[in-house]
Amino acid sequence: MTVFQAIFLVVAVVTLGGAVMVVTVRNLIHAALWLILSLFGVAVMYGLLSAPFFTVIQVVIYIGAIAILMIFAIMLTRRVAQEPGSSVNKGWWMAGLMSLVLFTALVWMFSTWSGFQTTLPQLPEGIDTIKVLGTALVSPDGYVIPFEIASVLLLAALIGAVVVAWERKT
Amino acid sequence: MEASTLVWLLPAPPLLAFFLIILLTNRSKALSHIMGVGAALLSFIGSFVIIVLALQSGHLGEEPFTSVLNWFPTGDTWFQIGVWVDPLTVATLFFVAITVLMIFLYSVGYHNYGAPKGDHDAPGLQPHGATVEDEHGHKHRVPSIEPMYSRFFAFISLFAFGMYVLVVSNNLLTLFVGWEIMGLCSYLLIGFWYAKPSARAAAIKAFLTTRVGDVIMLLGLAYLYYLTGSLSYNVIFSEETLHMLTSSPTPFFGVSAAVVIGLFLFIGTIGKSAQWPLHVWLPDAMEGPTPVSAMIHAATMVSAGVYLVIRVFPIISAGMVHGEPTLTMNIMAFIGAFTGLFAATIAVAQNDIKRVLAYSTISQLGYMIAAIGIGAYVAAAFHLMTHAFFKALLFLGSGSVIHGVEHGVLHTGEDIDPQNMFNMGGLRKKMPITFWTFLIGGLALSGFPFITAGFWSKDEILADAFAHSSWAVLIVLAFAALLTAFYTMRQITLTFLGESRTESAEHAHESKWTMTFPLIFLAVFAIVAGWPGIPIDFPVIGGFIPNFIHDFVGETLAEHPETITFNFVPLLISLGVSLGGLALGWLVYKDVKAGEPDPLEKPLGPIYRILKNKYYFDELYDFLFVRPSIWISRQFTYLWLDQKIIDGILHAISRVAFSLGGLFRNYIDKPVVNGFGDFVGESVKWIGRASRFIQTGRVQQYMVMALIIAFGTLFYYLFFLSQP
Amino acid sequence: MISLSYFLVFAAALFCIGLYGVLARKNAIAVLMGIELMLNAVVINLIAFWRFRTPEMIAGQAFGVIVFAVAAAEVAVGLALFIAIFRRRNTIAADEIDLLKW
Amino acid sequence: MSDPVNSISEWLRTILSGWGLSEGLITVILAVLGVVILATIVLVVDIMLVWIERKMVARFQDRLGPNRVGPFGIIQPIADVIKLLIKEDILPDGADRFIFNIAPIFALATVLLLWAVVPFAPTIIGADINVAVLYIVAIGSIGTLAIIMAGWASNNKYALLGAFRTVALLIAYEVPMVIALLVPVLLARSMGMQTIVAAQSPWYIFVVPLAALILFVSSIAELGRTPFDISEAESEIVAGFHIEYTGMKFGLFYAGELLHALTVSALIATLFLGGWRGPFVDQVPILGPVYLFIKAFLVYYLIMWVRYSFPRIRIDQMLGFNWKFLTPLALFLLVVVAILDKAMVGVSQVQYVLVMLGANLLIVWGTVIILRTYARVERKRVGEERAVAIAPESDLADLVGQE
Repeated sequence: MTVFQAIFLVVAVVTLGGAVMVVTVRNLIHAALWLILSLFGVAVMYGLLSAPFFTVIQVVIYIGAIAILMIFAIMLTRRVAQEPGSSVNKGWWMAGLMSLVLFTALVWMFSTWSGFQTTLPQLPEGIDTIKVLGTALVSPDGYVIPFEIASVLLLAALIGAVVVAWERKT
Repeated sequence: MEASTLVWLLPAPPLLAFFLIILLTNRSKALSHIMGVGAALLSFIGSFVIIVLALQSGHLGEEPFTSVLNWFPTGDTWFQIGVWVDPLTVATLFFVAITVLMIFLYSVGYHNYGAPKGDHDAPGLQPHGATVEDEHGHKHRVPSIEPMYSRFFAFISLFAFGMYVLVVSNNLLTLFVGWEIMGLCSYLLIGFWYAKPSARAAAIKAFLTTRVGDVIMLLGLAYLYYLTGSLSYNVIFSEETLHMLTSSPTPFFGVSAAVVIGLFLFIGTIGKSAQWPLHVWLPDAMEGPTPVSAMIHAATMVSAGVYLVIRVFPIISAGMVHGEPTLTMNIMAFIGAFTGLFAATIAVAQNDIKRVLAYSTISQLGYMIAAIGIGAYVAAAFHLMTHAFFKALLFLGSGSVIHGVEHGVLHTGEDIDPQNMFNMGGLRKKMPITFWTFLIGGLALSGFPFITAGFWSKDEILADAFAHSSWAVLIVLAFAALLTAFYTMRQITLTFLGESRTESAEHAHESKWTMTFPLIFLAVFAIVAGWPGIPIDFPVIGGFIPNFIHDFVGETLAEHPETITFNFVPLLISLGVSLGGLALGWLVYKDVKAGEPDPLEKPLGPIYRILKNKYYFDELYDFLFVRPSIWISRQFTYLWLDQKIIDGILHAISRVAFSLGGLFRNYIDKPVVNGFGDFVGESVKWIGRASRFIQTGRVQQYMVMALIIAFGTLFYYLFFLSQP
Repeated sequence: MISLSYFLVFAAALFCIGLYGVLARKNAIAVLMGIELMLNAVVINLIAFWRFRTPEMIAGQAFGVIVFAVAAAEVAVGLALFIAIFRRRNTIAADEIDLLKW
Repeated sequence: MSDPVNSISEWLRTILSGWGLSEGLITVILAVLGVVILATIVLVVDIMLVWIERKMVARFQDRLGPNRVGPFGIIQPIADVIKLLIKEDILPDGADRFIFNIAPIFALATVLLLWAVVPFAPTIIGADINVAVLYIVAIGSIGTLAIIMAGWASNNKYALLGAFRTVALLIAYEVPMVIALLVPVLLARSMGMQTIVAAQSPWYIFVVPLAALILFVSSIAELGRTPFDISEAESEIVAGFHIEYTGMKFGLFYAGELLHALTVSALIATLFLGGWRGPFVDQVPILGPVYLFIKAFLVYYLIMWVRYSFPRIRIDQMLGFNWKFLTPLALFLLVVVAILDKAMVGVSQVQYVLVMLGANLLIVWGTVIILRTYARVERKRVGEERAVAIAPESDLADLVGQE
């Protein structure tokens, strides 16, 4: 087993363990913290896939923004977060079954695919992926329109979130 | 600037106006309508620059103005969007630009700009009127301004944007985007007075009915994309693609892909252009403000449906050998002709001024569809254009009439329906501009010979039907034309001619210039728009103006349509039906009095009393056969000839038309169409009731169910279908 | 040496755990957390396919960036909605937000 | 010419491979060793900071400061540490035990993590990643998390309030900070720290002084130091998020805060003051850290100067200052710099720098003009008579007259 594999396995176990805790733990703040651990594991995965840019924006966006926003929302709805009773709904066994079935189906489908065992290719020499990504995102031959649409979407979401959550003074 | 660059900009002003109005100027009514009308004017100017450039270019058919843009990378290729201006686009742009601008301008007056705020007007309701005090201290009720004035302009701007997108796009996907934007706006505008339950119901009905067509159309688009990998016109209308489409079989009854796609797209048109059996939404859509009716039912949305089938004519006609119509075309000819007649008969028995026009629109659209069905797509495009002008004119005119009568209603305080034609009459003198323009529009709709645009376009359709030997289509359409002329004249007679039948009609007065100017402008086009389409070999007047429409629009397709040689038979038919219908309508309705029912409604007893009092023949015969022969005249001429023969013939014809209309309504529309509709509705309701325990409102449960179904399908696919 | 299968199976597992969270959790914010896990699994797949299959093209990363933007938008609007719902109905339990039924 | 750090590393590598360890394992061992050494050095400096800080504040306040333990009181921090270690470790009732304990570790660890990308010399850097600037932002957001965890886990309303206020402040000031960070990135066309340092001829503070100023101000806010010390505003919420912490856990927060100040100073020094650049550093690489620390302490001195000279402002003023003034200014600056940079392709270095500097000064001048107008209007508004209980008329007239 190479060092790379060892790192992968450790990170995968931590991430998946964290994810399981996210969906099972009762205390929502704890769930959010487990989510952060899990997302951090995913960030490391990006690092393993030689996408350092994604590692960093994963931390910035998911941990720095999304997770903290969630913790805020949990605290703002605190009464609900501490409600007694089950933390899962009545159909949880069906949900679990479906997830399991989906997992088996996905793995089975992957395993029948010829590219399943693709080994890690060498990255092209002398290419700065961040530079390439940046150029692709803003060049007309690349993804400038999707990128702009995504930014408009973000702006719209921003305004929409403010409008929706605005407490109207009656 | 390159022409193709300018084309990109055509839809921009209305969209910009929409956003500016909703975001910035919705507090200020003046700014909002300046935005809206200004945007329409900019697009209008842009369109005319394009049209002039297009006319100068000479070979627009082979070399359309086009420009494409990469939208989204799809693997190794790009999904491209772009603009495309070919002769068909130019023709459509021509009437769209004019009617849209005129309707925008008209809306300013229609919504009583400049009038005071109502006493207790609320958003979502029609204005109720305001009380004003003049210098003597007298209190008057006057019309009040629309409370949601700015919102209206925002919505119709978006609507215009949708139409421009649809017209200039170079692929069926952006066309569909424009199509759906219009669907949304139509919903919003029909339900503009959303506080009225009937308006809400009409909006929902329109939205859901057209949705049926749209979904199937989307399926057609998806199938087309699946087969060809593109939706751009230059790809899907190319020789190879069409050949591939006609030769690829489908699982549906062994017909070719071209037929399936053509039919699916045509079903989209059925929904949008309100063809039978999806026509039910259009008459109800009259709940919206009148400019909306003009916008939807004349200029834009319903035209879009016909525009689509003309646009995809290569697919519809793919596989046509020796002028033999394809299956798609036969279906289209049937549905179009049937709708044409069917709607015309219903129109005869309507009293609401706008409802008559709505059925008339359905009927005229049926005309165009039938024309495409027999292969006469140039004639269809021609009629589409002339119809847009005169129907927009008629709608705007009817709005002006209603406006005038409403004014009278407010003034007198009567409790009458200002849209019922039997409450009008004699408006000729009160509203002269409206009358003359409405008359021009009405004559154009009836196909008044030689002058009006409607005559030339209708004549061309009939001539095409004759030339293609489509006798059934020819006869049905001719009969529909007769009825069209009849009910048009009935409408004009009831509304404008004779004497005022109510106090309110007496107090009606002419509308403001913002409303009359569009009427005059459109009236001009309702006449001259037909002239460039006069056949070259028409006796006497043919050839003064070259048959420009045929040459120009005919260039759209690679294969130019053959010119039809002139024949007297269709000419005589169209002359006969139009003049005959007009005369008949005038004769039957010229003397309807206040409070009296429709002369056609009770053809028995009461009608004698009506006729006893006054009839044109009375005075004539009295004058011819003076006192000594009074006994003969009474016994013979009056009682026998006049009342039995002449009246009998007239009544027979009208009774036939009326009962035919009633027949269609009672035995086809009500039991079959409505019954089918009700059956569908009832069974959906039953199924819904039976299965509503599934719908708990809990999203997560829905998702679980969706997953179960997805897995079920997947397993079925994997284990039963993909086995070698 | 490590192969694409590692990442695919890992992402599939993460996706399914997230799916379970979405389907089974009562609290709407917990549901949102499940959605975040699923989105992350998707991005891992995108990046893994880019790294293993087409390292010379940037498409995978570009789409990853867009997924990030969408995720951020979704969380912002979602949480705002939950807060608004909480103010009105005093609950954000997903199975009590059922106005859509009947 | 090699520097001692790399020489030692190479030597260790040969020894370890001599023991037959695999290549990957050696890399891991060396990396762990590097982390330990770097952290130790930084923490030792941190202990010294306590003394420096206390000495400095005493001078600002015209006192003597610690002067009993050791010469000039230099051993005082050691005594402090011993005191903190032997204090009782209190866990509040109802606290979330695990989170409560892990929060201070996070607080210090995030600061330590930042040192990974600070270049000490041309050849000495923890990790020369090409997204270092983004990394700084990312680590900053983890620091926010530590504060939330501490505030929530304490089960104390003052702690939670303090955490909320702090997080609102941190998230808000991250915006101008990121924009200001983008300016050197834009000029150097890289997010790698070494590249940015290498590109600085002349130092960026002479090219874009305004960006440096914005970064400086928003960094002080990120540090939570006066005038932005909203998180622990003693007179309002006692001590903010670390109100319940005692002993060494409090010590960790305290150390983290001090070290954060120095870290931020080092980052500003790296991004705008040329980092390790200085005379003879090419010949003697070990001079790099010396130059870096000299510059960092210069910035640190400035931070202290600000801290002990200004009063605290209210939270609404802080947020208003950020959203209405700092963020638009930073955005405007970024746009101007980007446009100028694009426009000046092919001009000589001197011209480039002069134009850039001129543009910066012009923006500063314009801002000052706008601020002055605003202040004049505001003074007028405040000076207006209002229907409230006010001082005797004569005093008011005097006040208005002075304006």
